[in-house]
Amino acid sequence: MIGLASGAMAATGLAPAGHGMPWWQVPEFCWLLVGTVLLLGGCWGPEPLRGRAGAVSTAFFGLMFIVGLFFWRPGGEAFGGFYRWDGLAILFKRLFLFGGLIASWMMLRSPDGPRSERIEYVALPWFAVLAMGLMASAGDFAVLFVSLETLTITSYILVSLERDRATSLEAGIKYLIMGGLSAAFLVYGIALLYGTCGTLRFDEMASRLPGALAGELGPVARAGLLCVMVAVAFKVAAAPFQWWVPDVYQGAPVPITGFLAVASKAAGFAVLLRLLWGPFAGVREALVPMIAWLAAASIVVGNFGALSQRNLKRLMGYSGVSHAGYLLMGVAAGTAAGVEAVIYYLIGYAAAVFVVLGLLAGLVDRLGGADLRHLNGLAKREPGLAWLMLVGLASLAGLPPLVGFLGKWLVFVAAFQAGLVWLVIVACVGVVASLYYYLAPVRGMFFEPPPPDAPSLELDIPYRTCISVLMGITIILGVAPGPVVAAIGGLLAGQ
Amino acid sequence: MSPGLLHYLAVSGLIFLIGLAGVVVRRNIIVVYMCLELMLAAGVLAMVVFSRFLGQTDGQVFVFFIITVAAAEVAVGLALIVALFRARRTTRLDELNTLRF
Amino acid sequence: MDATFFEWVLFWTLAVGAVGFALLVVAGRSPVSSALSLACSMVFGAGLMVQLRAYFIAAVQVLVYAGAVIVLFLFIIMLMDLRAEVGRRRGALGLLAVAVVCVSMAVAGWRALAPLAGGGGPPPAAPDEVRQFGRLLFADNVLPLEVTGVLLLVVMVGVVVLCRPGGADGERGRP
Amino acid sequence: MPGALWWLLLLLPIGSALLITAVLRPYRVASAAVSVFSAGACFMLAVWGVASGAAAPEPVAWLRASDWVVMVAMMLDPLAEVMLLVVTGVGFVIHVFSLGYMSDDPGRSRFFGGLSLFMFSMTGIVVSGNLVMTFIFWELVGVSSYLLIGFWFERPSAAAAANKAFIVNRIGDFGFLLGILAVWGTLGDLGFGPLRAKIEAGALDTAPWLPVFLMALGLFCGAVGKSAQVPLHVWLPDAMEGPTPVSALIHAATMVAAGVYFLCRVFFLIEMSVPALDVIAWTGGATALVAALIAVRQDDIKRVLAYSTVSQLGYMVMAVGLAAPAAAMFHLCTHAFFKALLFLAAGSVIHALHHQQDIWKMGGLRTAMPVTFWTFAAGALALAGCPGLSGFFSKEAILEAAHETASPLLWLGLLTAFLTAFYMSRLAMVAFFGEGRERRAREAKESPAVMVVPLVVLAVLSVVGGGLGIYGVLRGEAAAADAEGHGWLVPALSFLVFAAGVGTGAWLYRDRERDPLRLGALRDKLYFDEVYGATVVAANGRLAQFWDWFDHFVISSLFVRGTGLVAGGVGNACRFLQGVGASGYAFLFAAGAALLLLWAAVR
Repeated sequence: MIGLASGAMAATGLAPAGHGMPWWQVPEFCWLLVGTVLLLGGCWGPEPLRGRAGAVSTAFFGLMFIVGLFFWRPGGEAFGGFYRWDGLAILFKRLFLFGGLIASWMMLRSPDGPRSERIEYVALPWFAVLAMGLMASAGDFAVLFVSLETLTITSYILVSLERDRATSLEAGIKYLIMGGLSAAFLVYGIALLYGTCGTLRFDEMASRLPGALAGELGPVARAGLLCVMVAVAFKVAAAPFQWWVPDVYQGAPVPITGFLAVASKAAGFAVLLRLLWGPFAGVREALVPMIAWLAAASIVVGNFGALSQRNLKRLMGYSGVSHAGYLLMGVAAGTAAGVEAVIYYLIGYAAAVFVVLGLLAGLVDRLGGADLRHLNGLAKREPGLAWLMLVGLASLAGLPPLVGFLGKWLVFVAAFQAGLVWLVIVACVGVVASLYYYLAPVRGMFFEPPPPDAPSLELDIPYRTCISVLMGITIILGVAPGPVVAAIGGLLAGQ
Repeated sequence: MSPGLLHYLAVSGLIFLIGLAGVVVRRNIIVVYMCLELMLAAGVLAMVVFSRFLGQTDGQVFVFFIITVAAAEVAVGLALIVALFRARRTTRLDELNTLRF
Repeated sequence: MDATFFEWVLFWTLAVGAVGFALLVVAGRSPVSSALSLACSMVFGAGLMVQLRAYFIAAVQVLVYAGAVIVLFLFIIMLMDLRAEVGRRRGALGLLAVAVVCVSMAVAGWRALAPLAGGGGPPPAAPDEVRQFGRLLFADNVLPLEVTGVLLLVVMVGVVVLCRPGGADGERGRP
Repeated sequence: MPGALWWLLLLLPIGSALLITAVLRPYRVASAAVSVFSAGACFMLAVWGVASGAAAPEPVAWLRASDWVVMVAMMLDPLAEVMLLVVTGVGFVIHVFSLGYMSDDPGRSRFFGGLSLFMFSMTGIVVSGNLVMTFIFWELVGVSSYLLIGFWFERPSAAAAANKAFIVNRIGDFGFLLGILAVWGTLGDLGFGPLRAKIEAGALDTAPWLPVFLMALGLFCGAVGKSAQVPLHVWLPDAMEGPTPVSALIHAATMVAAGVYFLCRVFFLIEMSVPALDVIAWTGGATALVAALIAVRQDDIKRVLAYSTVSQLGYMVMAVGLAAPAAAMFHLCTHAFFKALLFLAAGSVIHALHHQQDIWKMGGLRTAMPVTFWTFAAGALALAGCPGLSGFFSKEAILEAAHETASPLLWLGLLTAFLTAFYMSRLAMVAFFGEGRERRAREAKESPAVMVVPLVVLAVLSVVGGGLGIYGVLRGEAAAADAEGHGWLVPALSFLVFAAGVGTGAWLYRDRERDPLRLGALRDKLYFDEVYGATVVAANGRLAQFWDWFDHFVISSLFVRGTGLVAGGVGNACRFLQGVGASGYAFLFAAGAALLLLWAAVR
C-alpha cells in the first residue's frame, strides 16, 4: 500500500528544486512496482487480466511518459549523490519511456513473435527501462555497473525469448559472449580507475582523475579510461565494437530490435555523456581524438557494411552503427551545442526507426519475411504504408525537411565548430553513400512488381495511426524544431 | 621487501589476457563462457588489490557487486546454452552461422 | 630468512597456481577439466586475496565462484553429456593473430605498470573491516544493492522462461 | 503589396501539394485545378509584388540552438525578382501545358502533387535569404525531381534514371554542405545580407587564399551537381525518362538553372577567390563544348535538347567564371523561355506521334503541325543565336565578357555556338522537313489549344526576350556606365558562326533526310556523304563518339558505378568479417581494444 502510494507520488516527480530528494520520489521505484505487479499478476492473476497484461503495460508506459513529459523538473539528488536528477537524466528517461511505450505497443499488435499473453515480454521491458533510467542518473560507478549489467542481461533474455526460433537463440548467444567480453573490460577499467583515483564516486573522480593521469600511475589510469570507453562503445554500437549488432538485430523479434536500436543505444549515450561531463570531465579534451576516430570508423563501417545487406533488420543494424557514428560526432565536439545536438538527433532517430521497424513488425508475417525482396511492390499492395516507410527511410537518410536532416545538420555544425573538419568530411561521404542502401528498399517498394501470390496486407487502424503519428513527429521536428531544441537547451542548462 | 602492487596487478593482468585469448581461441561455448568468468575474476582480483593498497573498503564492496553480476550472468548464460543445446544439439560457436546477410 | 621471504614464497606459489590453472582452462581438452581448472584458479586467486588480508572477499570468492558457479558449470556439462572438444582447431594464422593481440595488450599493460617496480605490501587492514564493509554495502551503496535485487529477479524470470520444458514451445504452436 | 503576402509564394504551392496528397488523390480534375490555380496565383503574386516593389517580409526565427540562430528570411533583390518571375511564369505555363499532356494519364493527381512540391522547393531556393534555407530547398528540389523523373515507375529505366539523378545530385550536395560549413567557419554567418556586409567590410581581405578557394569550390560543387556540369552531368540526359512537361520544367527554367542562380547569388563570395573563378569558367567551358559535341550524335529528340541544355548551362557557368554574373542570369532567362518552348514543342510532337521520340521516324511535321513547327523554329533559332532573337543577345553578352578578359574561352564559346546552330538545324531539318517516314508521322495532327497556346506565349517571349530590359535590370548601375556598346567584332563573329552552323546543318541534312531509306538513288549524294564523313562530321563524329564513350564508361563508371564498386568492396569486406562467427567477433573486439590501448600507450 505504502509502495503504491509512494509510487504514485514518485511518478509525479514532485521533486523540490535543490538537493536532497526522498527515495520515494525516484520514479524508478514506480517503474519497478509496475513491472513487478505485472509479473506477479501475469503469473497468478485472474485469467481476463492476464490476457490484457500487454495492454495494461502499454497504458502504463504511456501514463509514465506523459507524467515524465509534463511534471518532471530537474534539480536534486538522492541516495547521497548516487542518484542524480538533472536535465540530462530527465531527457534520457523520457526517451527510454518513449522507447518502452512504442516497443510494448508494437509487441501488443505485432504478429511477429512476442505476444502480450507471454508475461515475460510484458514485464521485462519495465526492468530494462528501469536499468536504463538508473544508468542515466548514475552518480557512482557501482550504480553504473550494476544497472548497465542489468540492462545487458535483460536484453539477452529479450533477444532470445523466441527460443523456438533458432536464429533468436543464436543472436542471444552471440550477444551474450560479446556482452560478457565488454562487461569484463568494464570491470577491469573500473578497477584500474578506482586504483588510481581511490574513489568510485563520479564527483570525486572528476577532481582526482587529471592528477592521477599526470602522476606515477598515469598509464594505469589511462588504460582504465580506455577499458571503460571500450565497454561504452560496445553499448552504443560504435565500430570497432559493433560486431554483435547485425546478428542481434536480425535474430531478435522486430519489436525487440526496435527497442534495442532506440532505447539501448540511447542508454549507451546517456552513460557516455554522464561520464564525459562527470568523472572524465577533466580529461575530455584528451578523449576527443579517440571519440572522433570511433565516430569515423562507425560511419565508414556502418554505411559501407549496409550496402550489401539483403535483410531489412540487418540493414537497420548497420545503419544503427552509422548513426552511432554521427551521434559520436556530437559527443566528440565536446560542447553544450554538441550535447543538445546528440539528444535532438536521438529523438529524431527514435521516431524514424520506429516508423520503419513498426511497419515491419506489423507486416512481417504477411510479407513473408524481413528481406528487402519481401518489400517489393509494397506501393502497389498498400500505397499508404509504402509512403510511410519511405518517409521513415528518408528521415534516416537525412533528407530535408525531415528530422533526420536537421539532427545531422546540428551534429555536423557542432563538430565543425569544434574544429573536426576531417570528421565532417568523412560523415558527408557516409551520408552520400547511405543513400544507396536507403534507396534500395524504396526502389523495391515502388519500382518492382509484387510477388505473384502475395496475400493482402492488413494493418488495423490504431496501428496505422500510431505509425502515422510517429511519421508526423519526424516531419514536425524537422520543420519546426524550435520549441524542442529550446526545451532541450533549457533542461541541460538547468543542470 | 614484500610483493608490491606491481606483482599482484601483473597476476591479475595475465589472467585477464589468458581469459581473453581463451574467449577467442576456444570453440566450445561453455569453455568460452568459463574464459569470460576468468576475465571477470581478474577484474575482481585487481579491484581487491587496489582496495587493499589504498587502504579502503569501497573497492571490496564493488567486488561484491561484480561477483553478484557474474553469477547472474552465468545463470542466464547457461540457461541460454541449455536452450540452444536443446534446439540445435550443439555447443560449438562455429556452428552458429545461420544469421547472415 | 624472515617473514618477507615467506611472503615471496607464498606469493609465487599462489601466482603461479592462479595463472597456471588459468592457462589450463584455455588449454584443457575437455570442458570438465576446464571447469575444474577454473575452480582451482579461483581458489588460488582467493589465496592471493588472503595474502592481502581481504578475508571476507576471499571467502565470498571461494563460496560463490569455486562453489556455486563451478558446480553450475559442471552440472550443465554433465547434463549435456559433452565429450572432449573434437574437430577443427584454430589454424596457426589464427593463433598468431590472437598472440599478436594479447602480446600487444601485454606490452601496453607492462608500459603502464613499469613505473611501479618498487615493492612493499599494503597498509595494515583496519580491525573492523567487515563491519565497515557491511555499513558501506547496506547504507552507502544501498541503491546498487537494490538494483542487484532487480537483476536477480530478472535472471530468475529469464532462466525459468528460457529453460522451461516444452521444447518448441507448445503453448504458442509456432513451427 | 504588403510584404507579408510574399509568404503566400511558399504557402500556396506547399498547401496545394499537401491538399492533393492528403485529400484530392482520387479526384484527378480537382487535383489538376488546385495545382494550376496555385501556380497561376503565384505568378500573379510575383508580378504584383515586383511591380509594386514590395519589401521582403520580416524574418522569423526558425531554430535557436545554443549559440546560433537560423532565420526564415527572404531576400528579394533584382536578381531574385527576375528569377522569381521566370520560375513562376514558366512554371505556370508548364502547368497549363500539362493539363493537356497528362490528360489521359491515370496518375495525374500524383503528377500535379509532385509539380506543386517542385514549385514550392524551387521558389524557396529563389527567395531564400540564407544558406541553410537554400540548402534545405535545394535538397527538396532533388527529392521532388526524384518523384517526378520516376513518375512512370513501371519503366525500369525511369526508376534507374530517378535514382541516378538523385545520387549524382547528392554527390554534389556533399561538397555544397562542406562549402556552407566552411563559410560559416570563416565568416561566422550564413545570411546573404550579413555575409555581403562582412565581405564589403573586408572580412576576407587578409585571409589566406586556400581556405577561401576551398570555400568557393565547395559552394560551386552544389552547382556542379544541380546544373549538370562536367563531370556530374550524366544524370540530366537520363532524366528524360520523366514526362515531357517535367523535362521542360527541370531542364529549362528551374532545377538545372538553380545552380547558376545560386552561383550568381553568392557571387560576392566566390569572386574573392580568383583561382576558383578560373576553375568555374573552365568547367563551364568544358561542359559547353562536350555537351554540344554529344548533342550532334543524338537521335532522340529529347536527348538532343537535354544535351543542348547541358551545353547552355555550361555557357552560363562559364559566364559566372568570367565574372559576368549578369550575363549568366540574362542567358538563364532567355534560355528558360526558348528551352521551355523547345521542350514543350517536342512534347507536342511526341504527344501527336503517340510517344515516338526518334527523329529519324518523324519528318514532314512542318505541314501537319504548323503552329508547333513555327514555334519550334522560333525557339531553335533563338537557341542557335539568330540575330534579333533573344538568344543572340544573351549569348553575345557572354562572349563579350570573354572578349573583355581576353580569355581563350572566347574561341571555345564560338565553337560551341557553331555546334549549337549545327545540331539545331539538323534537328529541325530531320524532324520537320521532308516527308513523314512513318505512318504515325504522316497521320500526325496539331495538338489541342491548351497545349498550343503556351507554345505561342513562350515563342513570343523567346523572340522578344532579348529586348525586355532584363539585362539592364540585372546589371544595375553598371549598365549605365558602359551603355554605349562595344566593338563590332563579337557580334560579327557570332553572326558568322550562326550562319555557318545553320548553313552546314541545313545543307547536309536536307539531303540526308530520305537518304538512309533510299540507298543508291543518287550516287553523287553519297559522294558528298563520304566527303562529309571524311571531313567535318567525321572529326565531329569521332570527337562526339569519344565523348560519348567518355561519358558512358569513364564518368558513369567512375563516378556512379565506381563509387558503387568501391562501396561494394568495402561492404564485402565487412560481410567477410561479419561472416567469421562469434569467436571472430571476439577477436575483432579484442583487436580493437588492443589498438586503442596501444594508441594510448604510444601517445
